[in-house]
Parts: sequence; C-alpha cells; structure tokens
Amino acid sequence: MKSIIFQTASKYLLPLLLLFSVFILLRGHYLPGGGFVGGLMAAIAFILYSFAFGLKETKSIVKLNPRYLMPVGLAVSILAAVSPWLVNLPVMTGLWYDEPLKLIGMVGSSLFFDIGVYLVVIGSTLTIMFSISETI
Amino acid sequence: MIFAVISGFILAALVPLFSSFARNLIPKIYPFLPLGIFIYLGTCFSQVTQNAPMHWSYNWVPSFGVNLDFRLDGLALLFGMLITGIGTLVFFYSSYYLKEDKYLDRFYGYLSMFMAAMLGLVLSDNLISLFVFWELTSISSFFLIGYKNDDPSSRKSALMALGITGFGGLVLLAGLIWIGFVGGSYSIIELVNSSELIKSHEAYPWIIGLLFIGAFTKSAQFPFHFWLPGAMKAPTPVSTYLHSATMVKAGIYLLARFTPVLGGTDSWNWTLILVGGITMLYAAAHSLFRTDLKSILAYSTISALGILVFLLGVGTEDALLAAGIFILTHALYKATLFLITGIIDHETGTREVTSLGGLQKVMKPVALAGYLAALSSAGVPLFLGFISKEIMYESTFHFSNWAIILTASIVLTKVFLFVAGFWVGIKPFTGNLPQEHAKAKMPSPLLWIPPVFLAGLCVLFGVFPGILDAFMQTVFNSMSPEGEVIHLALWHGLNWVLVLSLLTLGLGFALYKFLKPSQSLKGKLAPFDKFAPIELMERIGITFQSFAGSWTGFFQNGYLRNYVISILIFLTVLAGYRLYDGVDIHLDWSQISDITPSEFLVVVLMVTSIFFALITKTRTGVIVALGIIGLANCLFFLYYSAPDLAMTQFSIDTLTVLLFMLVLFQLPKNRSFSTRKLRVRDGALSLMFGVLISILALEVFEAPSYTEVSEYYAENAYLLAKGKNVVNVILVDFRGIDTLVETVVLVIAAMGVFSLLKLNLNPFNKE
Amino acid sequence: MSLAEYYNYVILPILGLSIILVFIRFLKGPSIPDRVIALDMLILIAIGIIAVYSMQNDQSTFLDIAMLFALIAFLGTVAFAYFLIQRSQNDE
Amino acid sequence: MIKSLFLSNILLALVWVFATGTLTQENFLFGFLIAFGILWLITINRTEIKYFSFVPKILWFFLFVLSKIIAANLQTVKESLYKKDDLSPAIIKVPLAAKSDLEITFLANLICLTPGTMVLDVSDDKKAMYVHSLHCEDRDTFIKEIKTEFEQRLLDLMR
Amino acid sequence: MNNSWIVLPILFQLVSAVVLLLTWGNIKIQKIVSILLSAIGLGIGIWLFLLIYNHGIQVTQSGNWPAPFGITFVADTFGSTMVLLASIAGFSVSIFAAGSMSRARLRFGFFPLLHFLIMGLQGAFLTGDIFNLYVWFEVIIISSFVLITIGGKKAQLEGAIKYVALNLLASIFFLIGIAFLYGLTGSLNMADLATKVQEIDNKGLINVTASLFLVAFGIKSAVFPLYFWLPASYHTPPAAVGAIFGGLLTKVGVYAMVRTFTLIFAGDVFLSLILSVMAALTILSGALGAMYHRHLGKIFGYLIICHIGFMMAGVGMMTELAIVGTVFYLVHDIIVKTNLFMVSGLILKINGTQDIKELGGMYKSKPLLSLLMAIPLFSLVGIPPLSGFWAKLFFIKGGLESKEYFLIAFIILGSFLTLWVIAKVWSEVFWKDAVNLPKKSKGIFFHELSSTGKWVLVLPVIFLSIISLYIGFGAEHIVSLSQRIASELMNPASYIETVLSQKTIEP
Amino acid sequence: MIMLTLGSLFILSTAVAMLRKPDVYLRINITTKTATLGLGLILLSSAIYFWDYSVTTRVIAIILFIFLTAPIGGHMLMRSAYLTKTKKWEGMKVDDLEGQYDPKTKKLYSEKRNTGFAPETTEKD
Amino acid sequence: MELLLIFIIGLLHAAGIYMLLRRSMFKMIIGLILLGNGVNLLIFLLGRLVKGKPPVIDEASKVFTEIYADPVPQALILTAIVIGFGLQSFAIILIKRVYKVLETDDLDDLNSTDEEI
Ligand code: NA
Ligand code: NA
Repeated sequence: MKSIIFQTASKYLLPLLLLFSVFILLRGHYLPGGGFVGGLMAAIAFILYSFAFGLKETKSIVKLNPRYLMPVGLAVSILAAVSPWLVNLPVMTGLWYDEPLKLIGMVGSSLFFDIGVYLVVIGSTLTIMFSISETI
Repeated sequence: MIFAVISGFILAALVPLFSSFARNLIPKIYPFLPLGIFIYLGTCFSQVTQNAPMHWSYNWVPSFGVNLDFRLDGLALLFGMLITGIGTLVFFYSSYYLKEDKYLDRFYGYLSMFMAAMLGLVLSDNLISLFVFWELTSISSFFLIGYKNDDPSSRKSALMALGITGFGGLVLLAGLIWIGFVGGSYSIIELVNSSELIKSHEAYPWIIGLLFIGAFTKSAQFPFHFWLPGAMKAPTPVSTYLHSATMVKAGIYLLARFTPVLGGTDSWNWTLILVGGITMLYAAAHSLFRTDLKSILAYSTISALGILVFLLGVGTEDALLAAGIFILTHALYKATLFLITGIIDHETGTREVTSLGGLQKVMKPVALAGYLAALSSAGVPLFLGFISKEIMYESTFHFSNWAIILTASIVLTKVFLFVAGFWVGIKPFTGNLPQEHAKAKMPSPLLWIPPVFLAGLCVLFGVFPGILDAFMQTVFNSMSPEGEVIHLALWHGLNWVLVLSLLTLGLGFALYKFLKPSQSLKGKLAPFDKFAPIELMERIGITFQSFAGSWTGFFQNGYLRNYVISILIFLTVLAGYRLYDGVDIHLDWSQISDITPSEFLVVVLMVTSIFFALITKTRTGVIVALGIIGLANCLFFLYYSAPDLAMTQFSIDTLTVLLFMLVLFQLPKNRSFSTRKLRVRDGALSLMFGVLISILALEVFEAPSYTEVSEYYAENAYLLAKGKNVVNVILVDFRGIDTLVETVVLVIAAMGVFSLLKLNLNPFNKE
Repeated sequence: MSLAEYYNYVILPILGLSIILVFIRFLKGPSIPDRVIALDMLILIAIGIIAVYSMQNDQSTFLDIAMLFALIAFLGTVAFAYFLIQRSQNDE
Repeated sequence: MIKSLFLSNILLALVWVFATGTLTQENFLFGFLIAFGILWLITINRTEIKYFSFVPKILWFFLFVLSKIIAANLQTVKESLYKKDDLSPAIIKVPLAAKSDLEITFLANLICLTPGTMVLDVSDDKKAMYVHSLHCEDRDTFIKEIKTEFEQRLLDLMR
Repeated sequence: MNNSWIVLPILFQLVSAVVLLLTWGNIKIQKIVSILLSAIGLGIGIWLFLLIYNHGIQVTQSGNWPAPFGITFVADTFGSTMVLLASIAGFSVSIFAAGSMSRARLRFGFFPLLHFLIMGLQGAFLTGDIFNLYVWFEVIIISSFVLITIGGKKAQLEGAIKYVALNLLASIFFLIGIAFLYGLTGSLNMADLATKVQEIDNKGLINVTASLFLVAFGIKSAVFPLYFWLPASYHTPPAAVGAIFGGLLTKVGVYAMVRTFTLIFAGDVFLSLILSVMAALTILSGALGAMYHRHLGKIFGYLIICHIGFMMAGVGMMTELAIVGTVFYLVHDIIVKTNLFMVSGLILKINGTQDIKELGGMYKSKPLLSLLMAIPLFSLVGIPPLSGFWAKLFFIKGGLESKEYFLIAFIILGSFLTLWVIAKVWSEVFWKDAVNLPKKSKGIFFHELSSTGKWVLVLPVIFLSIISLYIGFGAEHIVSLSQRIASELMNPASYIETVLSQKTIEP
Repeated sequence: MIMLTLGSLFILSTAVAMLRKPDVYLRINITTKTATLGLGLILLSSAIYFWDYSVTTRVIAIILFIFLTAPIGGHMLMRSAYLTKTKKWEGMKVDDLEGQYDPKTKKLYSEKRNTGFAPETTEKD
Repeated sequence: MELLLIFIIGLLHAAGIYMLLRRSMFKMIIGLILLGNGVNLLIFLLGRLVKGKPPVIDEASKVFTEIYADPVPQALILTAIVIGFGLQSFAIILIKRVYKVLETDDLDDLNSTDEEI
C-alpha cells in the first residue's frame, strides 16, 4: 500500500496511538480502559504502520519479536499474581504501595498485572497479524 | 495353597526373562511345577477326604468384597488333581512333542499361566476371584489356540474361541455380581446358606440364565459348541489339556459348584437337561461324520460335556455322583485318546482316520493305551467308564415320568460315543498298515508313557472302584452337602441298568462294524451346514459387522452440518421438553423498560444487518454487515452502561475485520451450495433453537435476581481493591485469574496462527 | 423543551435518520466500497451519538469511547481498501 | 536531529497532558517520560522531520482551514438537495510543488477536508496528485485554486 | 484447610510454558527442559495428592476475597487425583514427544503447548468457579486446536475443522448455561451455586440449564449423539498429541459432568435417565465404530467413545457405587488411553503404517515390545485382574442397585466388543505375518534410532504400563480412593462448607 | 446547542447526500468532510456542556484524530475503488487518472502514458 | 426494550446456527461469531439492564452513591470477548490454511477423515 499520504499519516499516528494506549492502560483502574484495550490499541498502531510501510520496517521498529513479548508479558502477570505467596497470601491478592502516586494513583500488584496483560495482548495480536502478513 | 496358584503365574511371567539366556531349560524345568503341585494336593488328600476343606484367604479388594479365598474341598481337589496330574503329563509330553518349536518358551509360559488360572478357578470360593481366573483361562486359551500364529485359521479359531468364551464370561460376571447382590455375599460357601433366599428372589431366572450362558459357552454346549472343534487348531497337548480335560470342564465345575446354591428348581433342572441332552446327542451324532481324529475327539468331548450338563440337570444324588465320576472318567480316557492322536499325528503326519490302520505293529504301547481308553470310553465292564455309565443310567432310569426319554437319549449318546471312541482308540492300530506309514517309528517314552499311564488308571479305577469311595464322597458332598454315603462297586446286581449297559455295548459294536468313517459320510452333512450354529453365528457376525458399518457410517457421515443438526436437535428437544414440562411461563412487565427511539434504531440496524449477512452473496458484504452488528452491539453496551465492553468490542471487531480482510481474498469465489429446500429446513431448525433461547432468556430474566456478589464488588472495589472502575477491578483483582488465563488463550491462539501459517508438512504442496 | 427532551426528540432523531439513510446506502451497495464507506460513516455517526449520550447522562467517561472509535475506526476502512486492492491483484 | 526528536517528545507530552486532562508539572513530566519511551521505541534512523514553529502562522492557517471546512459542509448541505445533473465530477491531475512526504500529506489532508475535493492518489514520483472533485468546470482554474490557496500557504508555513 | 499453594500445579505448568516459550526454537533445550519440568510437575502433582489425601479438602481464595466473591480454588480428593493423573500423562507424553515428534513440530511450540494444555486441565480440575471452569476449558480447547493442527497436514486440517467447529459450539452452550445460572442465582462460585440452586423455586429453569450443561459437557466428552468431532479428528495428529488427547481431553468433560451433576444439579432424576440412555448408545456407537475401522488411531478413537459410555453409565446411575465405578474407570482410562496412543505411535514408528491390514509380524520381530504393548491393550479390555476390569464390577452392581438393567447389558456388550476388537488387533498386528508393503510414512523409523532414542520412546510406555498394572493388581488402593471420592461427591456438604467458610487471611 | 443542532444537521445532510450521489467516488468525497465537521461540532458542544478542562482537551484530541484519520480512510478507499475499477458515474467528464496506473505493478505515473499498455521498460519481478 | 433485546439474542443464535449449517467454511465461522455475539448479549441481559450508569465510582466518592449497572456480567463478557477473539482468529486462519492445502471452501469436500476406514 504505497500511498505516500497514508504512510506519512501512519508515521505520525503511530506515536499518538501508542501514547493513547498507555493512557488507556494506566487509567483502567479508575475509568474505562485497562490492559486489554490498551494492548489492542498499541497492537493496532503497529498494524497500521505495517500496512503503510510493510512488515520489515515495522518489525525493526518493534525491536522485540512479538513472539517473545508474549512470554515476557505473561511473566510479568504471573509475577504480579504470585507475589502474594511471599507474604503467605493467596495468589492474586492485591499488594499495595501505601502511598498513592500522583497521576497513576495507587500502585499495586494489580497494576503490574495489567501491564503484563497489556504486553501479552500486544505480543499475541502482533504475532497473529505479522504471521498473516508474512505469508500473504 | 496360594503358592500353588501364584507359582504358575510367576513362572509364566518369568518366561520373557528366561528366554534370553535359559531358553532351552524351560521345557526341562517347567514340568516339575504341576508335578510339585500335584504332590502337594496329594498331601492334602487325607484332610480333604475327611470332609475338612482347607482354607487360605487374602483380602484383595475388600472394598468390593473381592478376596482371594481359596478353599480346597472335594470338588476342588478332584479338579485340582486333574489339572495338575494331567498337567504334569502334558508338560512332559510337550517337551518332546514340540521339541523343534522355536517359541517353546512362550508355550510353556502360556501353559503355566493357564494351569495357574485353572487352579485358581477351582480353588476360589469368592465369586469375583473365581471370575478373574475364569477369564484368565479364556485368555490363555486364546494364546494357546493361536499359538501357531502365522496360520490364519489358527488365528480365526483363537478369535472365535475367545469371542464365545469372552462373551459368556462377561455375561457370567453380571450373573455372579447379581448373585452376590441378591445373596449378600460373594463367598460361595456363605451363599449356600442363602440359597432359598436367592431361589425365591424375582431375579432368580435372570441369575441362572446368565450363569448358564457363562457355563455353556465355556463348556461348549449347544449352540455355543462350535468354538471347540475350531480350538483343535491348538497343538495337541493343548487340546488334551484345555479342550478336553480341564478348561472346558470349568463350566461344568461352575454348575456343580452352584448346584447347592441355585440348583434344585425346575427351571434349573430342565434347562440343563434340555441343553445338555441336545448337546450330547447332537455332538455324539456329529462325531460320526468326522474323519479327522481330533475332530472326532472334539465332538465326542462336546457330547461328554453335554452328558455332564445333562446329569447336573437331572440333579438327583445318583446323577450328581455320576457326574462326579464321569468327570474323572472322561478326563482319563479322553486325555489318553488325545495324546495318542498327538503321537499318531507326530509319527505319521496325518490325523485322517480313513488313511490310518495297523499302527499297533510299530507302536505297541501306544496301541495298548488306545485300546484301553476306547474300552473305557465305551463303558466296557472292568473299566472306569463302565461304572460311571452304570450310575448314569441308574439316575435317569429313576427320573420321574421322563425316565424313558431321558434314558433312551443317553443310551443313544453312549452308543455313538462308543463308535467314536473306537474310531480313535482302536481303528488306527488295527487292520493293515498302509504303505505310506510304514516308516512310522516308536516315539520317545516322553510321548508314550503319559497315555499309557492314564489308560492304566482307567483300568485300575475300573477294577477297584472302591479306591475312589472316599474321594468321590467328598466330591459328591461338595455338590450335595447333605448327601448320602456312597459306595462304588463293579457289580450292582442284575437289573435293567445292566441290561441297558449291555445293550449299549452291543449296539455300539454293531454300529462300529457297520459304519466306517469316510469322506462321503462327512459330505452328507454339508447340506445342513447352513443351519449349523457356526454358520448362523458367522452370519450373525457378518451381519453385525455390516451393521457396525452402517451405524457408524450413518452417524459419522462426514458432513459437519449433520453433526450440528444432530447436536442441535438433541439439545432443542431435550431443553424444549424440559421447558415444556417444568417451567410455568409467566411474564412480568414491570421489569421491562421502555423503548426509546434511538434504541429501537439500533435494534433495527442490528436485525437488518443480521438478515443482510444471512442472504448476501458476497463475503465482503457479510464482513461489513458483521462490522455493523458489532457497532450496534457496542451501542447496546454503551446505552446500558458498559463502556469498557464497548471499547473492547469495538477494538476486537476492528481487528477481526482486519483479519478477515487479510485472509478473505485468498479464498475461492463464493458459491451457493444449498438448495432452497435445504435452506428452509435449516432455517426452521435454527429458528427453533433461537426461539428456545429467547424463551429461556425471557424466563430467566423474569426470575428474581440476586445481587449479593455484585454489591460486594461495588462496595469494596475502592475501599479494598483501590480502584474505581469496578469492571476493571474485577478483571485485575476479584477475578484476576480469569484474566490471566484468557491472556494465555490469546497467547496460544497466536502460537497456533503462527504454526498454522508457517509450518506445513504436506508432502506435495505448491507453496 | 428541556435539554433532555431536546436530545431525545431533536438531536437523536436527526442522527437516527442519518443512520437509517446511511444504512440504506449500505444495503443498496452496490459496490463494496459503498458498503465500506457506509460502515465508516455509521461509525462516525455513532461517535456523535456517543457524544450526545454522554451529555444526556452526564457521563464524560463515554467520550473516551468516542476517542477510541475515532482512533481506530479508519483502520477498518484501510483494511477494506487493502483487501480490495489485493483481491484485484489476485484475480489478475 | 536530537532537537527535533526533543520537540516531538515535548509535543507528545503535551498530547498526553491534553488526553489525560490534568495539567500539572508531574503529569507533564510523566507524559514526557512515556513519550520518550515511545519515541525510543519507534525511532529508527531515517531522514529527519522538520518542525514548524511559527505559532501565529499556524493559528492563521488554522482559521483559514476551518473556514474552508465550514464552506465545504455548507456546500454539502446544498449538494444534498441538488439533483444529480448539477454535478460535474472529475479527476484532475494537479502537479505538485510540495516535495516532502509530510508536506504532501498535509496538503492532501487539507484538500480532503475542503469543499468538493478528495485526493485519489499521488504519483510514485511525487510530481503530481490526482484529485477527485465534485464540481469542476474548468481544469486550469481548479488546479490554480489548489496550488495557490492550499499548497502555497502550506508551504509557506512549513518551510 | 486454607492453603494458598494448591494452585501450584497450575501455575507451575504456566511458568513451564513461559520458560519454554522463551527458549522457542531451540529444540534440544526444549526437550530437556520440558521433560525436567514435567518431572517436577509430576512431583507437585504427587505432593498435592498426598496433601489432600492426608489433610482433606484444601481451599484457596484467589485475591484473598472470601467466597463467593473471588475465584475459589478447591483441591478435593477428586480434583487432586485428576491433577495427579494429568501430571502423570503429561510427564509420559513429554518424554514420548521428545522421542517421536518431528523437529519441525517441536520448533513450532509443541512443548509450550503441551504445558499450556496440562495447565488448562489442572485448572479445570482445581477450580471452584463455574466461569473460571469455562475459561480453563477454553485454554484446553485452544491448545488442543493448535496441537491438532500442528504440522498442518491435509488430514489434520480436515479433522480440525470439525473439531474446532463442534468444540466451539460446545463452548457456546456452556456459556449460555453459565449465563442462565448467573441470571438465576447471581453467583458463579460452584459451592455457592449448589446452595443457591436449592433455594430457587423455579426448578424447571434449573433443569433446562442443566440440559445445556449436559450438552456442552456431552460434546466435550464425546457422548452419543454429540461425539462426531472425535472420530473425525483424533487419529489425525501425531501420536504424542493423540496420547494427551485420548488420555485427558474427553475426560475433562466427564470430570466436569460429574462435578456439576453431583454438586450443582444434584438429584435431577430425569437427567440421569437421559444420561443413561445416552451412555448406552455411546457404548454401542463407540464399539461399533471400533469394529468397523481398520486404522489403529480410529479404532482407539472409537474405543474412547465406547469407554466414555461406561463412565457416563456410572454418572447416569448416579448412585455412590456407580460413581465409584466412574472414578475408577476414569483413573484407569486416563493411563491406558494415553499409553495406547503412544503404543499406536510406536507401531507407526516401527512399521510406517497404522492400518491393521498392512501391519503384522510384530510378535515375531519384537516379542518383548509386543508383550509390553499387550499390557495396555489387555488392560483396556479389562481382562481381570488388569485395570479395566474393576470398574465394571461397580457399574454392574450399581446398575443392579438402580435397576438399570439395560445399562448392564450395554456395558457387557461394550466390554465384549472391546475384547473382540482388541483381540482382532492383536491377531492382525502382532500375530499375523508381516505384510511387506511400501512404507507410507516418512521420517525416521524405529530401527534407525539410536538406542537412547529407542528408550525414550519405550520408557513412557513402560512407565504407564507399570501404573496400569498397579491399578489392576493394587485395585484396592484405587477402589478405596474412588470410594472416598464418590462419597465426597455424593455428599457435597463438606465441600460446600469448606469453600464458603474460608474467609480472608490476615497477612 | 446550536452547534449540536448544526452538527447533527450536517451529518444528516451527508447521509442524504450519500444516498443520492450517483457513484461511489462522489459518496466517499462527500462523507469525509461533512461528517468530520458535523462530528466536530457535536463534540465541541459536549465540551461546552461539560465545561471541564479535562473533557475539553479530550474533545480536542478526538477532533484532531478525526481530522487526521477520516480523510486518510476516505482517500485509501477511493484509491482502492479506483484501482479495482469500480464503476464511475457516466457524468464524470474528466478523468486524468485513466490509464495512469501500471496494470501490473500498480505504479502511478505522473506523465501521461499510452493508455492500456504497459511501457516496455517495466521490469518484471 | 428487554423484549427486543431478547428477540435479538434469539435472532443472533438462530442466525449463527443457520450459518453453521451452511456448506461454506467461511459461513461456519461467521456463524460462530454471531453465536458468540448472541451469548455475550445474553449474559449482558441476564445481568439486568441499567441505563447510563456505568459501574465506575465517582471521582469524588469512595462508594457508589446511586444505582449502577452490574459489573460482573461486563467482566465476564469482556473475558468471553477476548477469548472469542483468540479462538476466532485461529479459526479464520484455519480456514485459510484449509483452503491453501485442500483448495476448497466447501465443507462437503472435507469428509475423508470420517469416511476412510
Ligand atoms: Na475438547
Ligand atoms: Na475432548
């Protein structure tokens, strides 16, 4: 899809969408959003870019192979989930930092959990999309 | 006692170990196993004959009442000694008979296993353990019949034998459990006490029916008899051991064993008389149409088994006694005949009676054994056969109104068997020695001693039946606990029985002189073959096989839509029926809110898009319609306060569209496949399902709702879980595990897509 | 006329009517781009509806949905465009 | 290069502040950090982007565009009442003076948002742009209009 | 009673999968790591089993929210037994796969998928939440989708289409059922549901919901007339995949059915009757299919159906005795079917075909291996005292107890036909002389393998055979275990009480 | 309020136009701009309604997004429509694009080409 | 309104099944997607409908001050949607592969694994 217009627009849309996806991710605990939608947004951003510039270039942007992003994200989620074991609590128990951080609000294990989800969603969606694009 | 049983299994299990380094030792060592056990049983003899059965018990699966309860009483001892005694001879016999065989080690393994199973069977007092050993005899028989496994007919016979006995076994299992269920115990000895309870129970006919099927299949009763002639594919020692002396008698053993528990009713007696009677006559007559020695023996064995069943059916004390003695008698002479058949086969290479004769010139001791066994079989005085025959006639002769018919049939059977016995035991040895067999030699003593020994026993017991008194008494008491004192004698006085006995001999001899075994005789039976049970059974088998094919083909027809239809109909009918049956449809309008125009609009949008998706011809049209449906869905979510859902749904719809777009253009042109009629049918079906779901949704919606859980979430989302978007709090905290797992689903899906697209192991692919 | 009524009886019907008109275009087609642009248009109108709805319910949160719609809606359109071109290449 | 990246970073941070709706130092810093991360993530060595910095010019231009857009809409309202016959659609080739991708894109976007015109495609050598127009009586006036009203202004602004 | 570590089997498998995903592409490492991790997983399974066996039901409330608000994980005897069995099967299959799977398939993530699948199973066995159960089911089906298609061979794809379509349909029914349950009770915790369902007046609606669950789980467990996906697909993937499918996948449907019908929908008589009829026809269909086919994989596939019928018969009778039978059979069947599919893989590896008409001569060429293979084969038949035998005692007695004589008849018929089929297989594959045909399958044959390679293939078969023998000869242990499970299932009060009484833990 | 009404009316007019325009190019042409303004107005009115700093910034962001994306979507779609030779209305008088695409590579030339034929210089790939 | 929603749910289910009964693989997947949508709406409906009150606690307060929509079904649907996405992407790619290998979209051409003995 070698449309100059589209390509140029995508170039600028990419950071915008990524920014927005982080925004969606972080505010999920307080307002609609969260790791899923955030991750989907981020994935969509990259997909858009790949539409415009092709796969090779997109891959070089993503840097980390999305196939490895999945286990990394999972690992983050798992760590967040099992961290309560250390203090002898059931899995998934929310562990909270006592003081709320400005802007993000309370920081706790569930935030990291959501970040893990975010990464997994990006990883898996991109894996799916990239594999398709590669085989077309 | 347990060691007696277990040792066989152990030796069998050791075969694969030994065979690597001590292959040749096996035939030399293993025969001492039955011998040892025989001697052990011999030491128990005096205790058992004093009516003090020996016990040994181990709780195996006590939770179901399954114990290894071994109980050595008279009946068990009789069988045990037959098993080990004849076993010893067969083990020795085989070590020479099958000397050349490559897989002799396996053979001894099976044989040991069989012997152990058989011992376990007759020693078990527990119904379930009895069954365990019962099945083990069937399976070892399967391996033994199929021993010459490169021969297709061997394999077929093994399968058939296993099929019949396996089927009977399973039926028997049901019967045994039923007995235990009704009688409250799995111990036979305890069941004797609840005999009346069981007999008066409504399930009694079923129970004995099941038991009979088990016994009849195993003991080759009409119409299940046909596997036995087939089983003659097994090496002759096996036929001797399993298919004449021991295993086939397991059914008889079972009936005898259960006589004190279940016997004595009309249904019990008459079924056995009828089946036994038919079997003995049918098989005895059949034996005369055979020319293969083993075939003749097979049919005469079936006939003998029929006699035994018949006698157990007659069920009087005389009859039971006769059965007890005949078990021994038959085992002795029939084993002898089988063994000499084996020798003849081994030395001359044929078992065709028409081509045999004059062999006494080259193998005198074998001939002697043959003569003695034939005479015992015929029931000539001074042979054990005579004594058993006498008591047999005695029992039928005094059996109520039916005495004449019963007696006549048993006499007739005996006449036929006379001839069969002579054909096998005498005919091959007398007359002229045909040229082609002139080179036949005297076999090794390992071969001829066993039959001679057995034949000797026939005479010994025939002349001095008193030796057996004590033994037979305990055997008899096992079947009839309150039975009288017995005394076996050669001379019973001059009476009708003696007359009949002599008549039998006379008729038999006349028939022997008159009737010569011949191929043409065999051929005369051919027209009736299609009515023979084996034919019927095979036809049933074929029909069943083709039924299997059509059933399977009908359901597993390869068309996904038919599968969906069958699932759907099942669900709709089931749920619909339950809905109709148990739910009072009611409507409460109070819960239902008004429709605003914008909502209505979304509804219209959605409904129209759905229909559009259904009817449109282009795939892209469908996808766009799907997009609109998704959008409408989002609007619903939005209207009804689910912003998170709306966002997620929209993102995912977009991605799905993307996915479709990336894939679709590679699909072939869209074609319309189905006819109008089919579409109408499918439409009706799906409508049915849709209506069902709608009604259910409505009903559930109308049901009172509980909000405990969601209230808890709402209350604690911020206070405890420190989040204000409750949905997200549920996702990452309250039900975080769900979320973790669903990300795993995504990961796996991604892996799947990746491997689907990148990995292609098809041999000839254009890509 | 209260604000709520105004939304309900003026604005939403207008938007609703637009939806119906666009939807008719979708149904009529005739070409795939027609349908796609109709879908695109529908999403845009939906964004409008969301905005109105957020005012109606005094929930500014809904605007975030609108934001998301605005950001990714055109991706679908792009995908369709991509598809059309690819398919035409495939056919040749 | 570093400078323009920094600028983009600031710009994105501002977008962040806009989007989150909280203008505080912390939030800006946070937005800056996130934007930094994102830029790090997506930057690969490529020819650098030029940034415009003349705020008043931007504002003026913005107003101009807005007026055009409004005009476009009013026209559409009119259009929707017109009959078919009054249309004279055409696809016109407009030669391009704009060179960079960004310029072309902005131009295209402008053209798309303004009355009756829509960019169909840009030639691969970036020398011409094919524009679909609702009304085009005369090719030359049309081209001229585009070149002066849009391209010129835009290029002034951006260069 | 409260033990936050009981989710360890699940999470350990998840971590294993993640570790394997990170080593994606390096087959050698993956093989070793997977076997190692499966072994540890087996250890964890044993640990959990012993824990429950000695200390009774253990519960953890994920997120430290009291039931029914969070997701509860419950390890009762049934659950922990199933976890142990799944770990055993997983361990064996990971070894077998290391020896038998083609490199290409391994490179495309077979091992992580295997661990994901086992994780899904462990989750399904341990969860106490109906929606969470759904989610685990999805993990199971998606990993099975991937596993069944891995390699993308023609037959695999054809089978997969049906497998995917019908399993997704089942998921949809399951979800509808959950929707109704939630609509009626407002709860998802199974223990809580059990109490709330009792309080619902409109029993009719509960019954209809139960029918939905019946169909959903019926499809998963391949019951008549819902089993069609199984014969269409089970023989298509490589043996290692078939082993884990044959051993565990349908069983998780049985597990779910037993769990829900003893806990949530207890006492639904009509449903029991329907189940009994379905069970009978399942037995028949499975047995007939097995008779009809010649391909080992298909035969075993149909036998799975047949024996699912046995287990369903137990569920249909719904007496404690019959449930003992079902549980015992479940234990036996998981081990034996896993083993059988490995055996069929081994046969393929040796002979290059799975068509019994083209097979033969195994007994002559590989006598010891044949005897080894005889163990699972005849265990499956239930030649007493091998493992398949004991459960039948309970089925028959249970049938007598509940007077469902026709079920007994079908069980006997099913057992008989199984015997017949296996005897036929034995006769054709092992006894018959080798048929010399051009080898169809490509790849490395058994005789070309190094001796380590051979042992890697044979060891798991030996391992499972030993377990089979133990189940048969040490039947008392399994029977008493099954009895304990059945009694826990039929008297769910303590389960419910344990779950609902566990409040949050103070840190 | 007025903005809201105006906005929705703009959208309505687009919808009408969409229905009435004779070919797909015209329809695409129309939608991208009218809708954006209509939508912009509606969104602005909601910004005014809430009169809140955060909402306003968000609304501006949305409008910017739409202004950025909608034309591109339209452009892409129109381009694909043209490339797939979707039927043009017979009223279209001038079409400079006709024949300018290389039928094989889809390369677009700025100079006038001989319609219908691929230039000899086209490399095969 | 609920009645209409129920109607739509029924319609989605019916349409889904109808599509599943077609011979085209493509339609099969569309059917499954429609069914998935139907189920999601069903869960949504059975959590009872509340208009315009998302389960998001006000910025100012710590608990809900007014009526709110049941968040549980929303969370469930969210999970179901994401899972559904995973499954349907796999399914879509599957039909693509099937077509690549077998060159058909017709389910009736995919019988060999059932029919071979
Ligand atoms: Na499954
Ligand atoms: Na399954």
